[in-house]
Amino acid sequence: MGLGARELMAKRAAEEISNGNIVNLGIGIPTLVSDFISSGIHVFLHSENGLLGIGPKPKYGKEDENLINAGGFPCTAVQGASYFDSAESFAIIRSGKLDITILGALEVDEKGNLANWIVPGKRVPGMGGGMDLAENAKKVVIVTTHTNKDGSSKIKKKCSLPLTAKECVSLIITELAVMEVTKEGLVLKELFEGTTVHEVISKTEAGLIVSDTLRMIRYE
Amino acid sequence: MGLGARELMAKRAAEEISNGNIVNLGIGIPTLVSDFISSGIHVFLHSENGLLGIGPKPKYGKEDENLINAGGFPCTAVQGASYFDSAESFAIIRSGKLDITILGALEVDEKGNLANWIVPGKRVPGMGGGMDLAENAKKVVIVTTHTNKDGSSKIKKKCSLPLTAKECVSLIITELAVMEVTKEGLVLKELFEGTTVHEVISKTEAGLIVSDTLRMIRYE
Amino acid sequence: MAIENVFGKIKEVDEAMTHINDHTVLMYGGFGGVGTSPLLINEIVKKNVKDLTLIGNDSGFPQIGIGRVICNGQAKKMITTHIGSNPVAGQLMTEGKLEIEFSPQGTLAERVRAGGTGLGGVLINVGLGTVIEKGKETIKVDGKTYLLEKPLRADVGIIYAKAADPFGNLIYDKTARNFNPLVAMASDVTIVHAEEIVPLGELDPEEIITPGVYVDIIVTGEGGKWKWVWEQEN
Amino acid sequence: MAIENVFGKIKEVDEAMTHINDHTVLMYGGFGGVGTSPLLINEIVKKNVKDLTLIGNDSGFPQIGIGRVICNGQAKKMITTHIGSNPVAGQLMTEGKLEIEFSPQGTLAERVRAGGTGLGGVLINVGLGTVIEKGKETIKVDGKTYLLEKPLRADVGIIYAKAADPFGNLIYDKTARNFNPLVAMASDVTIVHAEEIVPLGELDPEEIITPGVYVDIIVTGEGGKWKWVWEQEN
Repeated sequence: MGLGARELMAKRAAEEISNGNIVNLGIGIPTLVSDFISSGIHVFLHSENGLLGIGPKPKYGKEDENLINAGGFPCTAVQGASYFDSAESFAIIRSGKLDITILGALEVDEKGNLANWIVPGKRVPGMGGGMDLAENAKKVVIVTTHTNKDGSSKIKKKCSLPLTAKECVSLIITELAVMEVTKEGLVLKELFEGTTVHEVISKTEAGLIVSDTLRMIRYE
Repeated sequence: MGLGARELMAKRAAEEISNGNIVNLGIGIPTLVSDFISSGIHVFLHSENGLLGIGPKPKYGKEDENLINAGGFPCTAVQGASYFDSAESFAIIRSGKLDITILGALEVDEKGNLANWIVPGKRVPGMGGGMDLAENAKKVVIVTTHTNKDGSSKIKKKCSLPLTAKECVSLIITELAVMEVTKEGLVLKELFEGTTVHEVISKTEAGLIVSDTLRMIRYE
Repeated sequence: MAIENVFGKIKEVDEAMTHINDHTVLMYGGFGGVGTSPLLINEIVKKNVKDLTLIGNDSGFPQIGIGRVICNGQAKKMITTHIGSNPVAGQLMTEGKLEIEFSPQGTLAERVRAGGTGLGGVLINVGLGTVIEKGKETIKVDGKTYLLEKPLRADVGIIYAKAADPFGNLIYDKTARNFNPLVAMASDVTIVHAEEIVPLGELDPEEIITPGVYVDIIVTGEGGKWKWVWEQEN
Repeated sequence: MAIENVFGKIKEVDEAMTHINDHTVLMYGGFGGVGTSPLLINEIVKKNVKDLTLIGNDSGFPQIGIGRVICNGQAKKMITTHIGSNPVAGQLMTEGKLEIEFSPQGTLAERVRAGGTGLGGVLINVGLGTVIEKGKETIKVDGKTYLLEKPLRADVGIIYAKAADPFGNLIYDKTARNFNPLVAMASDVTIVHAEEIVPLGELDPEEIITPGVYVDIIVTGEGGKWKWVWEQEN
């Protein structure tokens, strides 16, 4: 059985993670990334609520109500994990010790601006730790569907929703493509199997520079 | 055998300490205060280097090189003591949780200004934690000899040495008298046995208001 | 071993609750309800005090954590980072019945720490170029721009701890620590609900997270326990 | 149980010392030498690097702690709170050979913490109306005046810990903790001298003071131990 679009995006995002990395995964598709991190590397997953070293989901009936990930679900802690308060938790992010964060988006634009916390008048949940992560993680990877349900592009020339952080995104992974934010603009670097450059461009509001080394992503 | 002048001052200073108080004692005469704290009350002594709950001096040969008071000498920790880092140690002071600090002085004046950290060109050790303590302890008690070796008064109209903190002192205890800093000025409240109002006034540069309730301190 | 209440901090819940009244500015530990005291939340709902200003990480869930107080209509204002898990909070905000001030999570943590450690403010880059800038002073330090974030303090803080000794030294349990040690420092009256009260000297001085100097009242007891969302799903 | 060096952080002292060179800005843990690594101080003296900028609580004693580095003429500048226990430091200052910037102790701690936690600065009331104001911006917040104190960071930080695991999680010993956890956060390269290296998972996650994320290099070993002043007096 092949992977669904969400899993394909998560699997591709996981390739951004290297040995020894400190990683924070947002809720939604980013949470799936942990299933695809190579078992050959040592990675510490950071949870905003005060844990460095999230482990696998506990077995049914073995949940600990005081050991919960930032998404609100029971987790475990790996060997070498540590607990700390919320100030220390965000100190790790703000001081640049977080190598990579993988987040969702409402909109992301050519300059790497990110909007993912509010739709004024409609959906006002608050930013939680999102602004801290977007502003101060060393590398911000966005995993998002390429378009909204109405077909409009989430990859914009300029974000129209209130920003989470300015010029913070490095890489955008959608179900169609992988795009890198560069000084020259958004570079289309990889296509998922089954799509074409033409389709990606037609579904993208932002300008796209097609990379000389454009490659097709094939997962068996 | 009667107490010496240093011990008398320390004993009087100890009377300022109440049950449940968090107390920081400076080096010199203030250190002696701990010997005179009533055994009937529970007091936590704070040490700048990261200990709340200094205990008695350890027995000879039982010293622990990693358990040291802020003066650099081995100490012990009482039941209920805690260790913390230097930021947390000074947070306790700055947040107003330190009920009382007892410090020495080079000069103190009518307004409660304190100078006790530097004699420019002569003695420049640095302020250590003195400025934090003087500025932010709830009550600052000064224990000092009334005069310098040359007979000049340490209780000044206006401090001439660089200040440690402005208008911070509540009470001054010397080998002659106890003086309170009030909005009206320095109030002479108590005399140690063997001295007179006249002697205190003659040895004090600052103006003194003699309290209506002036009392003589008598320790058997 | 009997607990000696030598500092007078161990009290009945009723006595602790006299500090929480209409208009109290209340800070609470907890993250999605984890690390929020069920006992104290239950008492606050029972006492039904009104016009509270709440300061804490999030609005919990409708039946979990501070969410119970919000759903009971007891808050007029919140300073928080996220209300997405409690639709009632969003509804009250939309209806103009609950004023919400959003602060990024790390910024909220530092603001509470600043209040608790006697700082006049902290300079933070999070929120630059966003609506979070609004109404805030920007300050340049060595060529970099920051927002001046002001300290937060509360009249009363409610804390959930794994164990307390009679002086109020506290240890926490795993991710139930979160905002609790910060709230403990930043409240004029800090009320701790400890799962267990242990004799003085039983907590390892190296392990103590909150020194007792920050704790005013210690209570213990069952009551108010909620069912977690993940329990309901199972 | 064998220690697996899975993160590559456990190194020989010689390799660690390649990071400390002429002109290095060096931060050190310790208070009167307690909590300063004898091993790393000894290596710095042996390597005899020059023109160091030193940031730490105090100047130690002539034969104890950072004092050994100062007495060996290796420092051009210090940011510290107290040099009274090391007459050589005062003498070098008077002779113009050592520049000293004094910072109140709590302020120094917060400046190092600010550097380590990515704050642009902190507002502190300590030093108002004193010479400490000199050259500093004053900022009013809600009617109260504070000094803007800038963050401090270093090229290299040297830490003394009771135990480290291979990820660099650290615990400390009693009052030897002091500035160490702050220095660990605020240094580009953090070198830990651990009394003991233990397997991953052996340190209780609740007890860890410095998460390994802040640690780059872990060394262990004897050497350089000094005699304390109180030992000399006995």
